[in-house]
Amino acid sequence: MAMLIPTEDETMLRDAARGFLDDAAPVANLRANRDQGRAFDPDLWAEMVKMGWAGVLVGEDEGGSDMGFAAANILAEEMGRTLVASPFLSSAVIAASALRAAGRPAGAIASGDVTYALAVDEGPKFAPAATAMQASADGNGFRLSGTKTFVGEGTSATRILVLAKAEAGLTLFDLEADRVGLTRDKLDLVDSRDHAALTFDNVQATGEDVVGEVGQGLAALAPALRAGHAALAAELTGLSAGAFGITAAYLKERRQFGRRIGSFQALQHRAAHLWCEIEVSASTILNAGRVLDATPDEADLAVSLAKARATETANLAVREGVQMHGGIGMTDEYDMGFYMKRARVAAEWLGDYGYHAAVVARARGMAA
Amino acid sequence: MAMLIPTEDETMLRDAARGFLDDAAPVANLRANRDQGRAFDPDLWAEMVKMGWAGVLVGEDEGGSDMGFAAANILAEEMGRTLVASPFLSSAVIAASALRAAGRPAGAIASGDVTYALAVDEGPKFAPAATAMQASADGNGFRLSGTKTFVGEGTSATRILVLAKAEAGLTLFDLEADRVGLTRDKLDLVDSRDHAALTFDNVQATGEDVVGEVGQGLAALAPALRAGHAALAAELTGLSAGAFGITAAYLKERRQFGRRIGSFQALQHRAAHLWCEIEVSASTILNAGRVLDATPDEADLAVSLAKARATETANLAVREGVQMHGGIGMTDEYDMGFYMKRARVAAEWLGDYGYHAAVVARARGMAA
Amino acid sequence: MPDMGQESLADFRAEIADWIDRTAPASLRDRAFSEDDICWGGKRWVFTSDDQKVWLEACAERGLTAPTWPEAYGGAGFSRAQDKIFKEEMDRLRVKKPLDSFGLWMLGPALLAFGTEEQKRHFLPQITRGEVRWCQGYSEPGAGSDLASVQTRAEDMGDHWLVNGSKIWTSYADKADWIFALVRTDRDAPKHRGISFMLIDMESEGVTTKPIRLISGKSPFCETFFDNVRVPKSYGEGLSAIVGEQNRGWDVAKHLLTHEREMIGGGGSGLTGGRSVASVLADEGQDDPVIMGRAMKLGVDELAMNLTLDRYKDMAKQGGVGNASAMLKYYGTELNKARFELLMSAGGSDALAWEGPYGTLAPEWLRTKANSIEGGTSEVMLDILAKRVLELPGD
Amino acid sequence: MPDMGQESLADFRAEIADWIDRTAPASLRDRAFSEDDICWGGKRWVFTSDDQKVWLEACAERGLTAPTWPEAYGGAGFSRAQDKIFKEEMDRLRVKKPLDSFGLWMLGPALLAFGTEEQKRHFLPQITRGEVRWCQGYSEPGAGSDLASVQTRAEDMGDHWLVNGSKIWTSYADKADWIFALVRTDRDAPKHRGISFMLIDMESEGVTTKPIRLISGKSPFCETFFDNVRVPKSYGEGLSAIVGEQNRGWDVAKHLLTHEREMIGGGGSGLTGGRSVASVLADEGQDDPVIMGRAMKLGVDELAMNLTLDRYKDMAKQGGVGNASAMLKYYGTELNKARFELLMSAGGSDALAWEGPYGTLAPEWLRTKANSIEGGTSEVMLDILAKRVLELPGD
Repeated sequence: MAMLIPTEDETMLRDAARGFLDDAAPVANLRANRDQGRAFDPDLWAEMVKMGWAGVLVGEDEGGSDMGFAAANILAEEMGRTLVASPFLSSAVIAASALRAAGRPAGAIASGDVTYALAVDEGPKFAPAATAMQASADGNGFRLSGTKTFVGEGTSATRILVLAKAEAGLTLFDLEADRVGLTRDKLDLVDSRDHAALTFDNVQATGEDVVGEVGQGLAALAPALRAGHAALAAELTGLSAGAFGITAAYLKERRQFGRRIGSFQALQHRAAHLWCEIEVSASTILNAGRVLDATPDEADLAVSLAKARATETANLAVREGVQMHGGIGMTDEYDMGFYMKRARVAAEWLGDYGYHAAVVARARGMAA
Repeated sequence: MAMLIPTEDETMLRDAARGFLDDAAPVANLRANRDQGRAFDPDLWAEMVKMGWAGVLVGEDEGGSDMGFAAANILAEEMGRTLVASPFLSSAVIAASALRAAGRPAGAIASGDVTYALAVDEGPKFAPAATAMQASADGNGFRLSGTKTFVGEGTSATRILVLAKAEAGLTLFDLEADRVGLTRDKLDLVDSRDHAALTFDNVQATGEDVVGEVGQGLAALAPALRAGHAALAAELTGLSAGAFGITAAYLKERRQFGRRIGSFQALQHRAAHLWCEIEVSASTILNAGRVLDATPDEADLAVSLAKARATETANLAVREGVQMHGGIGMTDEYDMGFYMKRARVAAEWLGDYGYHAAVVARARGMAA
Repeated sequence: MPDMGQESLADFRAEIADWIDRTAPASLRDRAFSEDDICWGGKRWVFTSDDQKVWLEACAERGLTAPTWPEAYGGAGFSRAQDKIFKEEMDRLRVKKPLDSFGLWMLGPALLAFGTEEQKRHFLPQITRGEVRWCQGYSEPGAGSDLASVQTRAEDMGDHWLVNGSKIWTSYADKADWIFALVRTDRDAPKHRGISFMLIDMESEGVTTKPIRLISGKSPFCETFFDNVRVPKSYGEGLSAIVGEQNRGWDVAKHLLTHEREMIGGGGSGLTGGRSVASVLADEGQDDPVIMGRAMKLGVDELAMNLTLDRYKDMAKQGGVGNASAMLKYYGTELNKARFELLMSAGGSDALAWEGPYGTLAPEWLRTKANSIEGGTSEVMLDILAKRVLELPGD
Repeated sequence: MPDMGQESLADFRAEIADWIDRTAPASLRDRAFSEDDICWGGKRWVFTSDDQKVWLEACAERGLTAPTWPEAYGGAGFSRAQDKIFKEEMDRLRVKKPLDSFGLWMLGPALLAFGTEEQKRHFLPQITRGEVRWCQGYSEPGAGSDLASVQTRAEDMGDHWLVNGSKIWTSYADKADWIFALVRTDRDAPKHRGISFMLIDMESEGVTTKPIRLISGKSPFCETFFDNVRVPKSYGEGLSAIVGEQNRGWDVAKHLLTHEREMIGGGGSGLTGGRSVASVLADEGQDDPVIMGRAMKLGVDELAMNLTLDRYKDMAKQGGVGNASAMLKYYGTELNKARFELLMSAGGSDALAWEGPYGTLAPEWLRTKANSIEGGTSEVMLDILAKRVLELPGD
């Protein structure tokens, strides 16, 4: 397998992404979006599309840039660093992976003409296999009824990938978001991003709308989830590094009791420990990208390992970030709170720590 | 309920016990016992008997000192402080409580004429309800066959309380240790104390030997376990305080890099945190004694809380103790290792952290 | 009142219970209890009901808004034992306390310990009657844990002080009538000297306030600015604007900080109230060993901490706990944060909304992050424990 | 050998694999592998089999006991790429390495970096041929983490040094032929100056050793005493007893400490070997959520750490990792301790015996407690990371 260090191309991609985002999408943008009541900046997304980010996992024959999973992780990580909100994960990573694996066209994702949301959750915890939403037979097609929640990019996406239970088993559908009978309600979550609850009231679907095979929805979803787990883990690792960077800078500059607070050994040791956690988690992100690019169908362990580690590390990074900043870290005026809120939402999205740690445990022979 | 602070009598008892044990049973005794291959010092035990410690839970009408559970905890705690090995817990606390609750004579415990061991465990984890050892009917009596393990004071005790499964259900028996068919094998555990595996090969028992009712062995055992959990928790809390005391003294005296190591803030914060854990655990010990003395039948939650807390706190205290001492803490010559080894054994005895935390969780309404 | 024996304490209990039962308005004896039901007093207080006003006045009349303060200063002169009985009977009869305020918690104890007779007679009854609402001005922007690095200065202008600077984290400054603040009255003295504990009318010209928005949303905290504020050196005979000696305000502040930590131990931590972990876990199923393991540990630690709060209360009755109270602050707030982290994990996506199936759990969770910062950070508490309780060396 | 392109590396692989396959005795190609099977060399080494001796000599002949050392000093002169291929082929063909020693790991690199040409030509081949076994004398009783506080002194007696003092934690000092030790050659210089890195024959009069018993039982550690030991200033032309400059031994020691930490990252941590947590849990049932939760977390962290070791190896190939290697030492050893704590908890009373159903799990658990002390404590590692990697201020 490729080495666990970035290639030259990867380093260039990261530098370019960081340069662009530092300039075009600092954390201030997230605050501005929130205060304006919008989940993301469409102009920013248009720029990302132009740079080929929307097509990072779309084949070149369809107009994609086809840079691969490790590259997608790098982009997600850099977005995490400054908490960039965009349809990147839902559309360019998750949906593109599902469509491509199923041999469906994905060029419209690369061109930015459509954006996707993934509708899987029905309860408070991620559990695709327990999906209950009905896809009842209706002539040659289906009628979908039920509700989905915690749908990322749910109000803004123009298309929805939705998992429902047909007679033959779980089935993944690809529908326009404005199909009759589908209503979308914004969820006002703490990360100020676009999340929705979706209600399906006898929504019509045909065989054309099925991704992969009828009854094989989990298989159709698997490539999408693997890519999504990895990229979300990458976002969280970028988030950790971003929060840590702000905190470390504060420790070096802030004075109390006549000293820079970064000179207090108790804080030094905690900062060093946090740095170790981030460093160890970073290895799992690199690895997930390598495994996905090499043997995507065998990446379950690698991506769950990454998501579990990244979740826990981000939690520590934002807790230490707020505490080490003291009172100022509690104010809305400072960025640290946004890191904490996004870390919490991303911790739950697409499976929490326990979900992914159980995948790892089973892979290691424990009956978790 | 009585206040959660020691009474004057309790303070006097503690002072007296500490004075005696510091003099008669410092940690050096444990090393001497180990090097001589004996589990405890019979002369020391004789002194304790004289002071009324063996009869701490035996009625005055039987020659006991009948000081109560809170007092028993104080004695156990003080013994924990210098790692004193003796039959106190098995005999004076556990067995005396069982006999007294069942209305059986316990004067021989107070007088030191007998010592008891409790034989419950059959596997690596404490699980009395899962007892499989058979007590088959044999005329008007029983025949006991099976094995017990991790029996504290198992080779030295002159009598054994043993739980076995009769047709009517689990039953607690009170047998001489030299009854025909009972063999005892020493277990060489890391704490260098007296532990044994017991094999029962068709050991005869009569109705006279039954503690409480046939088939009601768990009920007969309950008062003994409650007292034992509390006193073992108290021992662990004393152990924590002992290990912490040695460590704090070392921090104040030891110099490195030109400073006393206790002046390094990272160590200061860890020491202060440990002190907090010990302090919080100490509350649960006091409380367990109070509840046992006031309403012994309702003490399950209180004693499990104490054992869970004390187990975890002792684990932290010995880990920090060794680490803060550095290399010297790893040498057999220093006492800290003995604290670590006893903490590990006591952590498992009579139920580990998970066992007792589950009792607490159930009491709080969680389906643990 | 003089100290009493057991028998007269029983009489006392009967008598006070009878009075409460007869006097407390029925509408205030409801179990459902919200923060808004508490009267904080002050010139601008709008009573939420006539009953709230009636109950405040009845209690103030008998000194029961500050039961342990001397009668001469508007209190009831209760002994500790009597005070305990009074609180027990209030609880038993499900009656809300008539008044809560920083004046009662903080300024009162400071004046009782450091004030002149005139200051006590003037300021304390205004507090017990709920007429004047006080806020606290210690922290300053940029000072953080280092409370003694006071930059707000008061220049001696002969008959008045000229105050310039700003304070942060002044709770309810926008609703308070007066502020007790640390100001620097000697700029050449060492850091801990040269500070005075000053009483300032919030209506003075040049005082402005600005609310602070927290990561959890709106908050009672404000920034308070002093722009050439003229503070008279005296508000009347013996009524210096400064409490205690000039330039020795740090002693007053330190006294209050210790008092505050004991208060937190005294029941302010909210550990026993609020949402039950068990109920959230029951909602979500309990098949995740990671969450179950954390919940089991939290269950153990919470009960142990509650017992420790009880124990420290008992110890305090027997002569105080001193710096060890820093443990209650440290351990209690860290535990509360852990509790909310667990609640958020257990609640899953249902817990992520600003307002959702678990109500306002998410902003409450964010708010807990300040627990280990306000009133002395966890790091400061650990420093205090290490140096003053464990007596570890400072070199 | 010169560096090679991809094609000649393929040839190299084929050639070296062929040589190993032809040369390595079958008895040494067994998968079952115990510590005792490794040859440590030295004058008093007793070969466990003829094959062990044959294999050592064959390898030493071709420089393969120290593949990356120059041929002139007993090595094979391999490039990093060749060395990697050699190790891969050894693994693939299941062949044990012919020799392991502190001479190879530590003294060799020190001499290569700081030694004179004569020192290299004299001492290195003795090491590669397994003729002389070295031990390390850094730590002193009472010094602990403060390695630079060297009290063992070497007085200049004209033609020789007179060495007095003692060293602790000298692994296998009782089996070693020579010791490389830090000694103070200038008592007036600042702490880090005035230390020299000295080579001393363990057979010298006045050198004695005493094994140290650990809490986990017997150990390879010794105390080593120097009582008026005469160390010649030179062992021959250009063969000073001191490596590097006199009084600058701290530079040599520091170089080696960094090297040592990287070695730990290089596979010495034993994280992947040993008893499987899953197997112990399977034995004991898995109904305790506390243990299961810990096991799940450990499972995640171990895999992540293994990947990190791989990543750091890859980074090292690209130019080194510097002080960041302190992370591998810190995190790896703390994780290993957590692993054994979990194994002990999962094993219950079966795990408590010195030797029992889980073999020697208990003493191994106790032994792990030294992991975070020896070779630089966790606290020292965190200091290094904070100051040198994060560049946090020192004031």
